[in-house]
Amino acid sequence: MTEIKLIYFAWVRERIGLAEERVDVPHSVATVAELASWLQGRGEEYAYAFENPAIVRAAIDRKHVKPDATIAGAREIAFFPPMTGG
Amino acid sequence: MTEIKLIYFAWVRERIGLAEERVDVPHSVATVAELASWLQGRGEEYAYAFENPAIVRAAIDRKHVKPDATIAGAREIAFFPPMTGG
Amino acid sequence: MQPRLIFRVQAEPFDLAQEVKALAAIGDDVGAVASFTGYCRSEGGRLAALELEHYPGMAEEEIGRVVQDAVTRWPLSGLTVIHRFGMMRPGDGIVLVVTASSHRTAAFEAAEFLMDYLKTRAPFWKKEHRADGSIGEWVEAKDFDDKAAERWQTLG
Amino acid sequence: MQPRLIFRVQAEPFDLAQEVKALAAIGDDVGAVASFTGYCRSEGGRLAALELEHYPGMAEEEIGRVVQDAVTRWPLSGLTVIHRFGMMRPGDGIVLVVTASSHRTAAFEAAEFLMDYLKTRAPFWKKEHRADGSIGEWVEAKDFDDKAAERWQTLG
Repeated sequence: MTEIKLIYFAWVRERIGLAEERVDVPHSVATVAELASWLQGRGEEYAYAFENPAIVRAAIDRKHVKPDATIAGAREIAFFPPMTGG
Repeated sequence: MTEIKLIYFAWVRERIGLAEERVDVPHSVATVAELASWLQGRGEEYAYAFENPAIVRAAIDRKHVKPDATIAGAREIAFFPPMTGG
Repeated sequence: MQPRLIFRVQAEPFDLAQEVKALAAIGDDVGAVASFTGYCRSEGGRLAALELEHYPGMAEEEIGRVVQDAVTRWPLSGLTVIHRFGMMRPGDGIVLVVTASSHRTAAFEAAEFLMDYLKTRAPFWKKEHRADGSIGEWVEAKDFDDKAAERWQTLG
Repeated sequence: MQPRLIFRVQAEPFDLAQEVKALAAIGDDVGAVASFTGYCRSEGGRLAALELEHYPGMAEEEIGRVVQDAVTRWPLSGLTVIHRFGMMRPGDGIVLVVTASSHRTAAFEAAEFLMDYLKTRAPFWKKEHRADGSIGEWVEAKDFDDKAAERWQTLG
Protein backbone atom coordinates (compact mmCIF):
# COMPACT_ATOMS: atom_id res chain seq x y z
CA MET A 1 0.00 0.00 0.00
CA THR A 2 1.11 3.57 -0.76
CA GLU A 3 -0.37 6.65 0.85
CA ILE A 4 -1.33 9.26 -1.71
CA LYS A 5 -2.98 12.65 -1.28
CA LEU A 6 -6.07 12.92 -3.47
CA ILE A 7 -7.68 16.26 -4.31
CA TYR A 8 -11.03 16.81 -5.97
CA PHE A 9 -12.46 19.86 -7.71
CA ALA A 10 -15.80 21.20 -8.93
CA TRP A 11 -18.48 18.54 -9.33
CA VAL A 12 -16.04 15.70 -8.65
CA ARG A 13 -15.47 17.30 -5.23
CA GLU A 14 -19.19 17.85 -4.70
CA ARG A 15 -20.14 14.30 -5.63
CA ILE A 16 -17.48 12.72 -3.43
CA GLY A 17 -18.25 15.20 -0.66
CA LEU A 18 -14.58 15.83 0.10
CA ALA A 19 -12.06 18.41 -1.09
CA GLU A 20 -9.11 16.16 -0.32
CA GLU A 21 -8.10 13.02 1.50
CA ARG A 22 -5.15 10.71 2.09
CA VAL A 23 -5.73 7.24 0.75
CA ASP A 24 -3.77 3.99 0.99
CA VAL A 25 -3.66 2.74 -2.57
CA PRO A 26 -2.78 -0.95 -3.23
CA HIS A 27 0.37 -1.55 -5.27
CA SER A 28 -1.74 -3.34 -7.90
CA VAL A 29 -3.19 0.04 -8.91
CA ALA A 30 -0.67 1.27 -11.47
CA THR A 31 -2.27 3.97 -13.59
CA VAL A 32 -4.59 6.95 -13.21
CA ALA A 33 -7.39 5.02 -14.95
CA GLU A 34 -6.90 2.10 -12.54
CA LEU A 35 -6.95 4.50 -9.60
CA ALA A 36 -10.25 6.01 -10.79
CA SER A 37 -11.73 2.55 -11.22
CA TRP A 38 -10.44 1.49 -7.77
CA LEU A 39 -11.97 4.65 -6.24
CA GLN A 40 -15.31 3.82 -7.86
CA GLY A 41 -15.44 0.76 -5.63
CA ARG A 42 -15.07 2.83 -2.44
CA GLY A 43 -18.72 3.81 -2.21
CA GLU A 44 -21.73 5.41 -3.85
CA GLU A 45 -20.26 8.91 -3.84
CA TYR A 46 -17.17 7.71 -5.68
CA ALA A 47 -19.20 5.60 -8.10
CA TYR A 48 -21.25 8.74 -8.89
CA ALA A 49 -18.17 10.96 -9.32
CA PHE A 50 -16.56 8.48 -11.71
CA GLU A 51 -19.71 7.21 -13.40
CA ASN A 52 -18.37 8.51 -16.70
CA PRO A 53 -14.62 8.17 -16.18
CA ALA A 54 -13.89 9.39 -19.71
CA ILE A 55 -14.83 12.95 -18.73
CA VAL A 56 -12.88 13.11 -15.47
CA ARG A 57 -9.44 14.65 -15.92
CA ALA A 58 -6.43 14.10 -13.70
CA ALA A 59 -3.22 15.80 -12.64
CA ILE A 60 -0.24 14.21 -10.90
CA ASP A 61 1.81 16.57 -8.79
CA ARG A 62 0.12 19.53 -10.48
CA LYS A 63 0.67 18.44 -14.05
CA HIS A 64 -2.03 17.27 -16.46
CA VAL A 65 -1.77 13.55 -17.19
CA LYS A 66 -3.58 11.06 -19.40
CA PRO A 67 -5.50 8.06 -18.01
CA ASP A 68 -2.63 5.69 -18.80
CA ALA A 69 -0.12 7.73 -16.75
CA THR A 70 1.60 5.70 -14.06
CA ILE A 71 0.98 6.81 -10.49
CA ALA A 72 4.22 5.43 -9.09
CA GLY A 73 5.99 8.09 -7.03
CA ALA A 74 3.01 10.49 -7.09
CA ARG A 75 2.61 12.65 -3.99
CA GLU A 76 -0.62 14.40 -5.01
CA ILE A 77 -3.21 13.27 -7.54
CA ALA A 78 -6.13 15.52 -8.48
CA PHE A 79 -9.37 14.60 -10.24
CA PHE A 80 -11.59 17.22 -11.84
CA PRO A 81 -14.00 17.91 -14.73
CA PRO A 82 -12.78 19.49 -17.98
CA MET A 83 -11.63 23.00 -17.19
CA THR A 84 -13.83 26.04 -17.81
CA GLY A 85 -11.60 28.95 -16.88
CA GLY A 86 -10.60 31.85 -19.07
CA MET B 1 -11.78 71.07 -70.25
CA THR B 2 -13.08 70.15 -66.81
CA GLU B 3 -11.87 71.78 -63.61
CA ILE B 4 -10.92 69.19 -61.00
CA LYS B 5 -9.50 69.65 -57.53
CA LEU B 6 -6.32 67.63 -57.11
CA ILE B 7 -4.86 66.80 -53.69
CA TYR B 8 -1.45 65.32 -52.97
CA PHE B 9 -0.11 63.60 -49.88
CA ALA B 10 3.22 62.53 -48.38
CA TRP B 11 6.09 62.35 -50.89
CA VAL B 12 3.76 62.96 -53.84
CA ARG B 13 2.91 66.30 -52.21
CA GLU B 14 6.57 67.03 -51.44
CA ARG B 15 7.76 66.21 -54.95
CA ILE B 16 5.08 68.32 -56.64
CA GLY B 17 5.53 71.06 -54.05
CA LEU B 18 1.80 71.61 -53.66
CA ALA B 19 -0.79 70.22 -51.23
CA GLU B 20 -3.66 70.86 -53.63
CA GLU B 21 -4.56 72.70 -56.80
CA ARG B 22 -7.40 73.19 -59.26
CA VAL B 23 -6.54 71.95 -62.73
CA ASP B 24 -8.31 72.15 -66.09
CA VAL B 25 -8.17 68.63 -67.42
CA PRO B 26 -8.77 68.01 -71.16
CA HIS B 27 -11.75 65.79 -71.98
CA SER B 28 -9.42 63.34 -73.69
CA VAL B 29 -8.12 62.34 -70.23
CA ALA B 30 -10.57 59.61 -69.19
CA THR B 31 -8.99 57.52 -66.42
CA VAL B 32 -6.88 57.97 -63.33
CA ALA B 33 -3.89 56.43 -65.11
CA GLU B 34 -4.33 58.87 -68.01
CA LEU B 35 -4.60 61.75 -65.56
CA ALA B 36 -1.34 60.70 -63.88
CA SER B 37 0.35 60.46 -67.24
CA TRP B 38 -1.04 63.84 -68.34
CA LEU B 39 0.19 65.38 -65.06
CA GLN B 40 3.69 63.99 -65.73
CA GLY B 41 3.87 66.29 -68.75
CA ARG B 42 3.18 69.39 -66.64
CA GLY B 43 6.76 69.80 -65.44
CA GLU B 44 9.73 68.29 -63.71
CA GLU B 45 8.09 68.13 -60.29
CA TYR B 46 5.18 66.15 -61.70
CA ALA B 47 7.47 63.91 -63.73
CA TYR B 48 9.37 63.17 -60.51
CA ALA B 49 6.20 62.51 -58.47
CA PHE B 50 4.87 60.09 -61.07
CA GLU B 51 8.19 58.61 -62.21
CA ASN B 52 6.96 55.22 -61.06
CA PRO B 53 3.19 55.56 -61.59
CA ALA B 54 2.60 51.95 -60.47
CA ILE B 55 3.27 52.88 -56.84
CA VAL B 56 1.14 56.04 -56.74
CA ARG B 57 -2.34 55.35 -55.40
CA ALA B 58 -5.45 57.42 -56.09
CA ALA B 59 -8.80 58.24 -54.55
CA ILE B 60 -11.77 59.85 -56.29
CA ASP B 61 -14.07 61.80 -54.02
CA ARG B 62 -12.45 60.14 -51.00
CA LYS B 63 -12.72 56.56 -52.18
CA HIS B 64 -9.84 54.34 -53.22
CA VAL B 65 -9.83 53.68 -56.97
CA LYS B 66 -7.75 51.64 -59.39
CA PRO B 67 -5.74 53.22 -62.24
CA ASP B 68 -8.42 52.32 -64.79
CA ALA B 69 -11.18 54.17 -62.87
CA THR B 70 -12.92 56.80 -64.96
CA ILE B 71 -12.56 60.38 -63.74
CA ALA B 72 -15.82 61.61 -65.28
CA GLY B 73 -17.84 63.49 -62.67
CA ALA B 74 -15.03 63.56 -60.11
CA ARG B 75 -14.90 66.62 -57.88
CA GLU B 76 -11.74 65.75 -55.98
CA ILE B 77 -8.94 63.41 -56.99
CA ALA B 78 -6.13 62.57 -54.59
CA PHE B 79 -2.74 61.02 -55.36
CA PHE B 80 -0.58 59.49 -52.64
CA PRO B 81 1.94 56.72 -51.86
CA PRO B 82 0.83 53.38 -50.43
CA MET B 83 -0.57 54.02 -46.95
CA THR B 84 1.47 53.44 -43.83
CA GLY B 85 -0.98 54.17 -41.05
CA GLY B 86 -2.01 51.88 -38.25
CA MET C 1 16.58 41.21 -23.69
CA GLN C 2 14.55 38.70 -21.73
CA PRO C 3 10.81 39.23 -22.09
CA ARG C 4 9.09 40.55 -19.00
CA LEU C 5 6.65 37.90 -17.82
CA ILE C 6 3.96 38.55 -15.26
CA PHE C 7 1.34 36.00 -14.31
CA ARG C 8 -0.85 35.91 -11.25
CA VAL C 9 -3.86 34.10 -9.85
CA GLN C 10 -5.79 36.36 -7.51
CA ALA C 11 -9.18 37.12 -5.98
CA GLU C 12 -8.82 40.88 -6.46
CA PRO C 13 -9.91 42.75 -9.57
CA PHE C 14 -7.25 43.71 -12.08
CA ASP C 15 -6.58 47.02 -13.78
CA LEU C 16 -6.17 46.74 -17.55
CA ALA C 17 -4.75 50.25 -17.97
CA GLN C 18 -2.11 49.66 -15.34
CA GLU C 19 -1.04 46.33 -16.86
CA VAL C 20 -0.88 47.74 -20.39
CA LYS C 21 1.09 50.72 -19.18
CA ALA C 22 3.59 48.44 -17.44
CA LEU C 23 4.18 46.46 -20.65
CA ALA C 24 4.25 49.48 -22.95
CA ALA C 25 6.85 51.04 -20.65
CA ILE C 26 9.32 48.18 -21.21
CA GLY C 27 11.03 50.20 -23.86
CA ASP C 28 10.86 52.41 -26.90
CA ASP C 29 10.64 49.43 -29.20
CA VAL C 30 7.29 48.05 -28.10
CA GLY C 31 5.26 48.79 -31.20
CA ALA C 32 2.21 46.70 -30.47
CA VAL C 33 0.23 45.80 -27.37
CA ALA C 34 -2.76 43.47 -27.63
CA SER C 35 -5.07 42.75 -24.74
CA PHE C 36 -7.97 40.49 -23.98
CA THR C 37 -10.37 40.74 -21.07
CA GLY C 38 -12.92 38.04 -20.36
CA TYR C 39 -15.94 39.23 -18.40
CA CYS C 40 -18.63 37.52 -16.34
CA ARG C 41 -21.88 37.59 -18.35
CA SER C 42 -25.45 37.52 -17.07
CA GLU C 43 -26.53 35.21 -19.94
CA GLY C 44 -29.49 37.44 -20.70
CA GLY C 45 -30.29 38.11 -17.03
CA ARG C 46 -30.31 34.42 -16.07
CA LEU C 47 -27.20 34.62 -13.87
CA ALA C 48 -26.47 36.61 -10.72
CA ALA C 49 -22.86 35.45 -10.50
CA LEU C 50 -20.22 32.97 -11.58
CA GLU C 51 -18.16 31.33 -8.88
CA LEU C 52 -14.65 30.41 -9.97
CA GLU C 53 -13.00 27.49 -8.23
CA HIS C 54 -9.33 26.83 -8.90
CA TYR C 55 -6.53 24.44 -8.01
CA PRO C 56 -4.13 26.57 -5.97
CA GLY C 57 -0.54 25.89 -6.88
CA MET C 58 -1.32 24.06 -10.10
CA ALA C 59 -3.17 27.09 -11.52
CA GLU C 60 -0.04 29.24 -11.20
CA GLU C 61 2.25 26.50 -12.47
CA GLU C 62 0.08 25.65 -15.46
CA ILE C 63 -0.27 29.29 -16.45
CA GLY C 64 3.51 29.57 -16.09
CA ARG C 65 3.95 26.68 -18.54
CA VAL C 66 1.58 28.27 -21.06
CA VAL C 67 3.40 31.60 -20.69
CA GLN C 68 6.78 29.95 -21.33
CA ASP C 69 5.32 28.26 -24.36
CA ALA C 70 4.08 31.62 -25.71
CA VAL C 71 7.45 33.36 -25.38
CA THR C 72 9.14 30.43 -27.11
CA ARG C 73 6.75 30.69 -30.05
CA TRP C 74 6.57 34.48 -30.52
CA PRO C 75 9.09 37.32 -30.23
CA LEU C 76 7.50 39.14 -27.29
CA SER C 77 8.86 42.00 -25.23
CA GLY C 78 6.57 41.01 -22.41
CA LEU C 79 3.26 39.53 -21.45
CA THR C 80 0.86 39.59 -18.54
CA VAL C 81 -1.71 36.99 -17.56
CA ILE C 82 -4.03 37.47 -14.60
CA HIS C 83 -6.74 34.96 -13.76
CA ARG C 84 -9.14 35.63 -10.91
CA PHE C 85 -10.99 33.19 -8.67
CA GLY C 86 -13.97 33.61 -6.34
CA MET C 87 -17.35 35.19 -6.95
CA MET C 88 -17.78 37.25 -10.11
CA ARG C 89 -20.78 39.46 -10.89
CA PRO C 90 -21.90 40.22 -14.45
CA GLY C 91 -19.52 42.82 -15.84
CA ASP C 92 -16.60 41.78 -13.62
CA GLY C 93 -13.35 40.97 -15.41
CA ILE C 94 -12.34 37.32 -14.89
CA VAL C 95 -9.22 36.98 -16.97
CA LEU C 96 -6.75 39.40 -18.51
CA VAL C 97 -4.07 38.76 -21.10
CA VAL C 98 -1.75 41.49 -22.38
CA THR C 99 1.02 40.90 -24.91
CA ALA C 100 3.68 43.33 -26.12
CA SER C 101 5.87 42.95 -29.17
CA SER C 102 7.55 45.04 -31.81
CA HIS C 103 5.02 43.76 -34.34
CA ARG C 104 1.27 43.38 -34.25
CA THR C 105 0.98 39.82 -35.54
CA ALA C 106 3.06 38.40 -32.70
CA ALA C 107 1.07 40.37 -30.13
CA PHE C 108 -2.29 39.21 -31.54
CA GLU C 109 -1.35 35.58 -32.05
CA ALA C 110 0.26 35.21 -28.65
CA ALA C 111 -2.81 36.71 -26.93
CA GLU C 112 -5.13 34.31 -28.78
CA PHE C 113 -2.88 31.37 -28.02
CA LEU C 114 -2.76 32.26 -24.34
CA MET C 115 -6.54 32.55 -24.13
CA ASP C 116 -7.11 29.28 -25.99
CA TYR C 117 -4.71 27.47 -23.69
CA LEU C 118 -5.99 29.07 -20.51
CA LYS C 119 -9.50 27.93 -21.45
CA THR C 120 -8.50 24.31 -21.86
CA ARG C 121 -5.50 23.83 -19.54
CA ALA C 122 -5.71 26.22 -16.59
CA PRO C 123 -7.39 24.43 -13.64
CA PHE C 124 -10.39 26.70 -13.12
CA TRP C 125 -14.07 25.74 -13.00
CA LYS C 126 -17.10 28.01 -13.20
CA LYS C 127 -20.29 27.43 -11.24
CA GLU C 128 -23.46 29.34 -12.01
CA HIS C 129 -25.40 31.27 -9.39
CA ARG C 130 -28.83 32.02 -10.79
CA ALA C 131 -30.63 35.33 -10.63
CA ASP C 132 -33.51 33.58 -8.81
CA GLY C 133 -31.14 32.83 -5.92
CA SER C 134 -30.65 29.14 -6.61
CA ILE C 135 -27.29 27.55 -7.26
CA GLY C 136 -27.09 26.38 -10.82
CA GLU C 137 -24.88 24.03 -12.79
CA TRP C 138 -21.18 23.80 -13.29
CA VAL C 139 -20.46 25.36 -16.65
CA GLU C 140 -19.72 22.66 -19.22
CA ALA C 141 -16.50 22.74 -21.19
CA LYS C 142 -16.98 23.58 -24.82
CA ASP C 143 -15.80 21.32 -27.57
CA PHE C 144 -15.08 24.56 -29.42
CA ASP C 145 -12.44 25.49 -26.86
CA ASP C 146 -10.59 22.21 -27.33
CA LYS C 147 -10.61 22.74 -31.08
CA ALA C 148 -9.40 26.32 -30.64
CA ALA C 149 -6.48 25.09 -28.54
CA GLU C 150 -5.67 22.25 -30.93
CA ARG C 151 -5.02 24.53 -33.90
CA TRP C 152 -1.81 25.78 -32.26
CA GLN C 153 -0.36 22.29 -32.43
CA THR C 154 -0.15 22.40 -36.22
CA LEU C 155 0.42 26.12 -36.67
CA GLY C 156 2.85 28.24 -34.64
CA MET D 1 -29.40 45.54 -30.51
CA GLN D 2 -27.33 47.65 -32.86
CA PRO D 3 -23.61 47.50 -32.14
CA ARG D 4 -22.14 50.65 -30.67
CA LEU D 5 -19.62 52.03 -33.16
CA ILE D 6 -17.13 54.73 -32.32
CA PHE D 7 -14.42 55.88 -34.70
CA ARG D 8 -12.40 59.03 -34.60
CA VAL D 9 -9.39 60.65 -36.20
CA GLN D 10 -7.72 63.04 -33.79
CA ALA D 11 -4.46 64.74 -32.82
CA GLU D 12 -5.02 64.17 -29.10
CA PRO D 13 -3.85 61.08 -27.22
CA PHE D 14 -6.43 58.40 -26.45
CA ASP D 15 -7.17 56.60 -23.21
CA LEU D 16 -7.36 52.82 -23.57
CA ALA D 17 -8.95 52.27 -20.14
CA GLN D 18 -11.71 54.75 -20.87
CA GLU D 19 -12.48 53.24 -24.27
CA VAL D 20 -12.54 49.67 -22.94
CA LYS D 21 -14.75 50.72 -20.05
CA ALA D 22 -17.20 52.36 -22.45
CA LEU D 23 -17.49 49.16 -24.52
CA ALA D 24 -17.60 46.79 -21.54
CA ALA D 25 -20.41 48.92 -20.11
CA ILE D 26 -22.68 48.27 -23.11
CA GLY D 27 -24.37 45.50 -21.22
CA ASP D 28 -24.09 42.40 -19.07
CA ASP D 29 -23.57 40.20 -22.07
CA VAL D 30 -20.25 41.52 -23.24
CA GLY D 31 -18.09 38.52 -22.43
CA ALA D 32 -14.98 39.46 -24.35
CA VAL D 33 -13.13 42.68 -25.07
CA ALA D 34 -10.00 42.64 -27.22
CA SER D 35 -7.82 45.67 -27.75
CA PHE D 36 -4.85 46.64 -29.82
CA THR D 37 -2.63 49.67 -29.39
CA GLY D 38 0.01 50.59 -31.94
CA TYR D 39 2.86 52.68 -30.55
CA CYS D 40 5.51 54.90 -32.06
CA ARG D 41 8.87 53.10 -31.82
CA SER D 42 12.35 54.58 -31.65
CA GLU D 43 13.72 51.82 -33.93
CA GLY D 44 16.57 51.21 -31.57
CA GLY D 45 17.14 54.89 -30.80
CA ARG D 46 17.32 55.92 -34.47
CA LEU D 47 14.08 57.95 -34.41
CA ALA D 48 13.06 61.00 -32.41
CA ALA D 49 9.50 61.04 -33.77
CA LEU D 50 7.09 59.86 -36.42
CA GLU D 51 4.97 62.48 -38.13
CA LEU D 52 1.59 61.22 -39.27
CA GLU D 53 0.02 62.94 -42.24
CA HIS D 54 -3.58 62.07 -43.12
CA TYR D 55 -6.27 62.86 -45.66
CA PRO D 56 -8.90 64.70 -43.61
CA GLY D 57 -12.39 63.60 -44.52
CA MET D 58 -11.32 60.49 -46.37
CA ALA D 59 -9.58 59.09 -43.27
CA GLU D 60 -12.83 59.17 -41.29
CA GLU D 61 -14.87 57.84 -44.20
CA GLU D 62 -12.51 55.00 -44.97
CA ILE D 63 -12.30 53.95 -41.32
CA GLY D 64 -16.10 54.09 -41.26
CA ARG D 65 -16.24 51.67 -44.21
CA VAL D 66 -13.81 49.27 -42.54
CA VAL D 67 -15.85 49.46 -39.31
CA GLN D 68 -19.08 48.66 -41.15
CA ASP D 69 -17.36 45.75 -42.81
CA ALA D 70 -16.25 44.40 -39.43
CA VAL D 71 -19.73 44.50 -37.88
CA THR D 72 -21.13 42.73 -40.93
CA ARG D 73 -18.62 39.92 -40.59
CA TRP D 74 -18.62 39.39 -36.79
CA PRO D 75 -21.31 39.51 -34.10
CA LEU D 76 -20.00 42.48 -32.15
CA SER D 77 -21.64 44.41 -29.32
CA GLY D 78 -19.47 47.38 -30.13
CA LEU D 79 -16.14 48.56 -31.40
CA THR D 80 -13.92 51.60 -31.16
CA VAL D 81 -11.26 52.77 -33.58
CA ILE D 82 -9.14 55.86 -32.90
CA HIS D 83 -6.34 56.89 -35.24
CA ARG D 84 -4.14 59.85 -34.40
CA PHE D 85 -2.30 62.25 -36.69
CA GLY D 86 0.50 64.72 -36.05
CA MET D 87 3.84 64.28 -34.28
CA MET D 88 4.33 61.10 -32.25
CA ARG D 89 7.26 60.44 -29.91
CA PRO D 90 8.52 56.93 -29.14
CA GLY D 91 6.07 55.36 -26.70
CA ASP D 92 3.10 57.44 -27.87
CA GLY D 93 -0.01 55.50 -28.90
CA ILE D 94 -0.81 56.02 -32.60
CA VAL D 95 -3.81 53.78 -33.16
CA LEU D 96 -6.31 52.06 -30.89
CA VAL D 97 -8.80 49.32 -31.74
CA VAL D 98 -11.20 47.86 -29.17
CA THR D 99 -13.78 45.19 -29.96
CA ALA D 100 -16.51 43.79 -27.72
CA SER D 101 -18.48 40.61 -28.27
CA SER D 102 -20.11 37.83 -26.32
CA HIS D 103 -17.35 35.49 -27.50
CA ARG D 104 -13.61 35.80 -27.66
CA THR D 105 -13.06 34.61 -31.22
CA ALA D 106 -15.23 37.36 -32.70
CA ALA D 107 -13.50 39.99 -30.57
CA PHE D 108 -10.00 38.81 -31.55
CA GLU D 109 -10.70 38.30 -35.24
CA ALA D 110 -12.48 41.62 -35.66
CA ALA D 111 -9.62 43.47 -33.95
CA GLU D 112 -7.05 41.81 -36.24
CA PHE D 113 -9.17 42.49 -39.30
CA LEU D 114 -9.56 46.15 -38.35
CA MET D 115 -5.81 46.56 -37.85
CA ASP D 116 -4.94 44.81 -41.12
CA TYR D 117 -7.37 47.02 -43.01
CA LEU D 118 -6.36 50.23 -41.28
CA LYS D 119 -2.73 49.51 -42.24
CA THR D 120 -3.50 49.12 -45.92
CA ARG D 121 -6.60 51.28 -46.54
CA ALA D 122 -6.70 54.20 -44.09
CA PRO D 123 -5.08 57.25 -45.72
CA PHE D 124 -2.26 57.93 -43.27
CA TRP D 125 1.44 58.28 -44.02
CA LYS D 126 4.34 58.19 -41.59
CA LYS D 127 7.45 60.32 -41.94
CA GLU D 128 10.55 59.69 -39.87
CA HIS D 129 12.23 62.37 -37.78
CA ARG D 130 15.66 61.13 -36.85
CA ALA D 131 17.27 61.34 -33.45
CA ASP D 132 20.14 63.35 -35.00
CA GLY D 133 17.67 66.14 -35.84
CA SER D 134 17.44 65.49 -39.57
CA ILE D 135 14.22 64.67 -41.35
CA GLY D 136 14.25 61.13 -42.57
CA GLU D 137 12.32 59.11 -45.11
CA TRP D 138 8.65 58.42 -45.56
CA VAL D 139 8.03 54.99 -44.10
CA GLU D 140 7.60 52.44 -46.88
CA ALA D 141 4.50 50.30 -47.02
CA LYS D 142 5.15 46.66 -46.21
CA ASP D 143 4.27 43.91 -48.59
CA PHE D 144 3.48 41.94 -45.41
CA ASP D 145 0.63 44.34 -44.60
CA ASP D 146 -1.00 43.84 -47.99
CA LYS D 147 -0.79 40.08 -47.53
CA ALA D 148 -2.24 40.37 -44.02
CA ALA D 149 -5.19 42.32 -45.37
CA GLU D 150 -5.68 39.95 -48.30
CA ARG D 151 -6.28 36.90 -46.11
CA TRP D 152 -9.65 38.32 -45.02
CA GLN D 153 -10.88 38.14 -48.60
CA THR D 154 -10.87 34.36 -48.59
CA LEU D 155 -11.65 33.79 -44.93
CA GLY D 156 -14.26 35.79 -43.03
